[in-house]
Amino acid sequence: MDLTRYSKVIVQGITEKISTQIALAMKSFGTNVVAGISPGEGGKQWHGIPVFSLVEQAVAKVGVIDVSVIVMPAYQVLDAALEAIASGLKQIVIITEGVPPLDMVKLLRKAEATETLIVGPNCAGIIVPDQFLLGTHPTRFYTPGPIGIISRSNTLTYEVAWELTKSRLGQSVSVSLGCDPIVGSSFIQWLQILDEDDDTELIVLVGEVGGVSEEVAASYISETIDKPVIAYIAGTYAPINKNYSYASYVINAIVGRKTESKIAAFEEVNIPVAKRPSDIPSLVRNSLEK
Amino acid sequence: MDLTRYSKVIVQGITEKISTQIALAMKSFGTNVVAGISPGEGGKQWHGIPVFSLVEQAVAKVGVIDVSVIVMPAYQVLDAALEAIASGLKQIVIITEGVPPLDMVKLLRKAEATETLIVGPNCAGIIVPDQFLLGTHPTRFYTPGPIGIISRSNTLTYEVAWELTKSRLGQSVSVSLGCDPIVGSSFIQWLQILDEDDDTELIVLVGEVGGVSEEVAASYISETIDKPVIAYIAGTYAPINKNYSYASYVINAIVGRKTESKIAAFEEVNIPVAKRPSDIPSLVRNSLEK
Amino acid sequence: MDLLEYQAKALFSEMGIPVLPSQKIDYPKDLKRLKIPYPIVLKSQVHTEERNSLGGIKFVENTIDAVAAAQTIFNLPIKDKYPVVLLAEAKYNADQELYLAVVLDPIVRRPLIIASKQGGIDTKTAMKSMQKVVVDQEFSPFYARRLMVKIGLEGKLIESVSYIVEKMYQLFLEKDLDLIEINPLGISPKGEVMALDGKVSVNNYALGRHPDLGSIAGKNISNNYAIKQKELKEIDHSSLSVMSNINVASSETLISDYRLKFTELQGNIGILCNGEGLTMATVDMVIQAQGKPANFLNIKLGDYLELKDRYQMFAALDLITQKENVKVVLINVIGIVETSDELITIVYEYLNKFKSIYQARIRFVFRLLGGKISKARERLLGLPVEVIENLEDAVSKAVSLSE
Amino acid sequence: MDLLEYQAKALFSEMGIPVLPSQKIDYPKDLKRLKIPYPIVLKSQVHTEERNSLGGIKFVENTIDAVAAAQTIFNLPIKDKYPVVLLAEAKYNADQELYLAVVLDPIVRRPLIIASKQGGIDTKTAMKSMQKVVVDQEFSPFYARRLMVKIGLEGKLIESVSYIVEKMYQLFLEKDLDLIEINPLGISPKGEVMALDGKVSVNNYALGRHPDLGSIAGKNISNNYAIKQKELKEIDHSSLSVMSNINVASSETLISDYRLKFTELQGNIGILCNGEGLTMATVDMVIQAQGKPANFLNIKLGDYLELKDRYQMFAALDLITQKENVKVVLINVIGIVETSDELITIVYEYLNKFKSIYQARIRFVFRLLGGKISKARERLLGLPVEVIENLEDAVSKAVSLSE
Repeated sequence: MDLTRYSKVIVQGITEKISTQIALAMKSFGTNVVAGISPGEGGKQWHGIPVFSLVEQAVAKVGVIDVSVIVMPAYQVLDAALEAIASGLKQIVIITEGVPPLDMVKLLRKAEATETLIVGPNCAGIIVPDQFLLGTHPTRFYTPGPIGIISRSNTLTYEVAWELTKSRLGQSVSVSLGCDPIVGSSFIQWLQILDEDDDTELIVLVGEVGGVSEEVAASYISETIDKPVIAYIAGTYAPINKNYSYASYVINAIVGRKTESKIAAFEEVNIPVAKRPSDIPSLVRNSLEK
Repeated sequence: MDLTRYSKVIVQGITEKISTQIALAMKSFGTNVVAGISPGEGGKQWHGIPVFSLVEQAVAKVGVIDVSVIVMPAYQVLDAALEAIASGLKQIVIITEGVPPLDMVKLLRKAEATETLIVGPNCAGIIVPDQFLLGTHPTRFYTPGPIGIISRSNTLTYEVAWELTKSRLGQSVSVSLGCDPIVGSSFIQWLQILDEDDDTELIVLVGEVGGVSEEVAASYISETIDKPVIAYIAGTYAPINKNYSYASYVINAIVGRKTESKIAAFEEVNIPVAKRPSDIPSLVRNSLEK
Repeated sequence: MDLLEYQAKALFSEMGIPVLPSQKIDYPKDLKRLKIPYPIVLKSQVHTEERNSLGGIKFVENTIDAVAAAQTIFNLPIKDKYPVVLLAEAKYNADQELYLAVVLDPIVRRPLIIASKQGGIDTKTAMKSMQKVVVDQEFSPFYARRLMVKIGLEGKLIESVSYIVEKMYQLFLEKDLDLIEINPLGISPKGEVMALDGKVSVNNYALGRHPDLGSIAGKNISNNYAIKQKELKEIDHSSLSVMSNINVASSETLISDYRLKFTELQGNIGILCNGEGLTMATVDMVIQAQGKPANFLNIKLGDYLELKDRYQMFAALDLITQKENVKVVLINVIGIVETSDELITIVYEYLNKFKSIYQARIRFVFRLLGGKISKARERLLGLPVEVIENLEDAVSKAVSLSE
Repeated sequence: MDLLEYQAKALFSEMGIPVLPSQKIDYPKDLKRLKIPYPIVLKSQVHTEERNSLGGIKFVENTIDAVAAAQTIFNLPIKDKYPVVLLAEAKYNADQELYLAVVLDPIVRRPLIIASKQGGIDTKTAMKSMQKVVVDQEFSPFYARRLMVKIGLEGKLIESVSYIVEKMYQLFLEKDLDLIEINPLGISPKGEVMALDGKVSVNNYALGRHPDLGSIAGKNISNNYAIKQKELKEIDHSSLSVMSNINVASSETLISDYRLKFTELQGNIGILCNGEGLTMATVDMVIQAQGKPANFLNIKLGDYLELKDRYQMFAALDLITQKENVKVVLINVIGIVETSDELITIVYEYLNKFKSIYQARIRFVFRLLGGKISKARERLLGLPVEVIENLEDAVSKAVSLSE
């Protein structure tokens, strides 16, 4: 992960009410928010943050920018992200919910070609406790420590973080990848990032039964991840209709994915699976003591 | 130039009458034509050339392919070229005339991203005398030797080659870049290629007054090309209306290009300029003797 | 949002995908003004797979038979749904039937084009011999040709069926679809192709930029979710009457939203959470503690997402509490700080206003983490609600109250 | 192929670019059924820059003045062209006028979006303060915003004018344009934008995939190249009569092709070559040898390009030889092997059939390189033509014959 508390961060869409709240929360947590972007409002100061009309103007003023946090209306997210990429940014966190999936496909083709990391959309983003926040994690649930969290949920991530924090198991990084069907970076990308992260000793992976990428992650972990991993999959008892749309029925039929086998997939490769959030701290301690 | 007589060549669109003529002429000159592509005709033999429905099938059969020569209907050229690129080809010669310019823009974005060399459209292609032919140069005008020819014309290139051949000045390579406004590779790219080509001692650059890239080439030559260059610009006496369309008026106005200054541009950087094709051999000899 | 066959075919036709001459039948008597020559096929316009096996498709040779068949189909519920419209279509003499579809793969995060030579009524058979091509980069027709070669087409069919896939992909992109399917694509003895049946699912997120599809969506919802809407109206009258404040347009989103997230079960604990993962986790925990969920509902509440519609929250509480079997409602909300005051107020108003109705029957457990819990306790004092911060405790409490 | 203002505006309107209410006027009396309130502006629909300074635009306040003004404009040639249609348009109160365009740059091989704050009637002034942005990768609206910031727009105008550029770009792509220009884009005191005048040039190569534009093109050609067509018809009657065999559709391409490549001059040597570069080189050499070209024409003939239309070659020879001043015709053809027999036959037939007309007046020099020169010599023996292989010799011969 190419991010530190000194990484330069911009917020695209800063002058909307929600975006401003997010930017200020990030800043007050210590994140180095160097600029906000809002076309037509360039030149202003917004709660102490300089505003530019274009990303390239911000780059011209403050130099290379490391991350953009995008909080734009859903149909403007693709353009905002492409603008950030065209201005040389290599890491983008999209908070906005409701980005059309085919906009994400376009964005991901470009992101892959330019080696840009996309987190989200519809995500709480990245938090490194006591260091910086890129997104909307409520900071009070976190405390620094050696546990990395990777999750497809937002609020459930907070629950897991809070269980760890209550048990005095601090976190190195917590990343919420986004709750939408098509998200920018996958479990696998982040398993790799946290496997290489010096501050992370153990990874907690929080999945959902409705999701589709967890079992892919299970085999990946067994093959390439050296650090211990604990999995927690919500919805294993809940009677959830996994194929609620015809489109997902077709997809599952053609690619032969079985959502039922998720927990088995982890257990097969000896990854401990928590039954509930409050199980996680003891599983973590067991793994760390080994 | 990453091409030899052993380079594997396919012809896309092989079963059309014109394409077949071109393929057979190439083959009889010694070009290693390994396959033809024609959807729906895969599995046939066409005048001794195996035909495949897809480029990837040809690759599966004969291994990495070096060049595709595309002779498809104009509106199918973009797709054919993208198919070739997706199958790993790095060099494409487009013979077809009438490819819509915005198709070329799309293709060139992809070609640049994948480092694919595109020659054409509407070009006679590449000939290395006595070695191989990728396109439609009439082979009888050529003979092997140390002179490279780069041209935006087709028939005028033959005239120049014939003048050289008559004067016992053989050619290392002759490339016709294409007569359409938007072509895949530029004078500059080919100046660079021929500057690095061991068999080329001197480069003849054949331009037209109506063209726009010749003066860009002049300054490039003076800055980076080590080998001697002779220029010939057709149309300097002819009363040609250079800005016949409003679009080119606007373009010239906005980018400040002066087509009149072409010969001056070459003379300024001490590149000899031929007044007529028959001048070229003596200018070449002068330059080579220096 | 799924389109009905006749709506899908209208899009096909606009795009240049060949479809048979057809006519929309709103009433059996419309068949008397039929412009297509007999024999024709009458098809129930419902969203289900088993339309044919359940009798929703009939071939008829003349007007008398057609009117009778139409009456039968209009009165035939298919998986609980009555058709509002039938489609009358010319017959087609297909030599061969293919399956074609474009769909988005959430793992590879690219569209797939898929095809099978075993097209026809039975999708499952088609699935067995299905081939796929990932549209890795921007679409170009060669992707379609690759697929055609994979399923073993030959000769001119490679290009003619590729052309249909190309047009399908174009629709997929232009209209932001989740799925476009032609099954079967009929191929005549002469090699002509014809889309005989089709499915189109529109992505809900993108509906806002396709007003044409939005209006179709509105129509389908009012037709097909009629039962659901009826249910909601009953709630209106019996309890909060909030739904009547919501105009048609917004109630649609509301309902289609609930349709995805609201699940009804047989137990006695209603569960309302913010966030899908949290909802599933909470339901898991209730079941693990031997509790029986009556339903569960995920409602979006976050620190930065405005609680913009109080009515929506009221409606959500209504949905959870409506059924006779609900004894306990567990509200589990986490991570809202800025908006917790507002949520507390809503819960306060909801419980207060309807104390008389619910006090006897339903107890509430309100789990609030990261909000102002002491303020909640203070404000909700005297109402039938327990405010608890710890999730395990809240679940235990809800389960014990339900016993 | 250039569209007229009213045609361009119809495209703008389809795309959602705001244009004023307007009405096409075919005859002055149409103004009596005008649906737009006065005052209006009447504009001559011709393809030229100086329409305003030459009197092609008039403001009128009532019907009587409007009819009179329309009669004047219909009878006013602008650079030799009479309008076939006028456009009547509402007046607009613009506070500020911008220049906007999208055009393809052949050097960087990418579209450029360009803008100037000095929009208005005088394009040259606009050009001076022009800014450009290269659309390097696939277009996204940020390219337009960059341009707006470059020309110094501020506030809400950045997004509202960007939106217009976005729509212009979309048209540029969808319709395969060479150019789309709005000049001026009027901005009202309230900040509303309006396309007050516009130009659209369609790429000729792409016309075949835009049948809608193709039909507009046909109309414009028949209107605007009326003079050219008349000339061609005269040739028909006086000599070959080949043009009458060509239907309207193909004569358009032919004419628009000639319009690009056929140039008439004051000399006495007609020049016909295959290839543009070769044509220019040949003309240069004739001039260098003190010869005086009467005209020059580039016709496509190659080894692999079929000589598919003999009529086209006949028409080309006709164009070259038609004028009284032509004394010598120099045909310079190179690199055709497969098709040289056919060319020789055409030249043979042409010269033979019309020997009686031309023998006295015109001598031919036929330079053929790479074809069957001895066969040509043999076949054309006795006709008024010299067959020569060497270009220098052919040029010398042509010049000496012309003296």
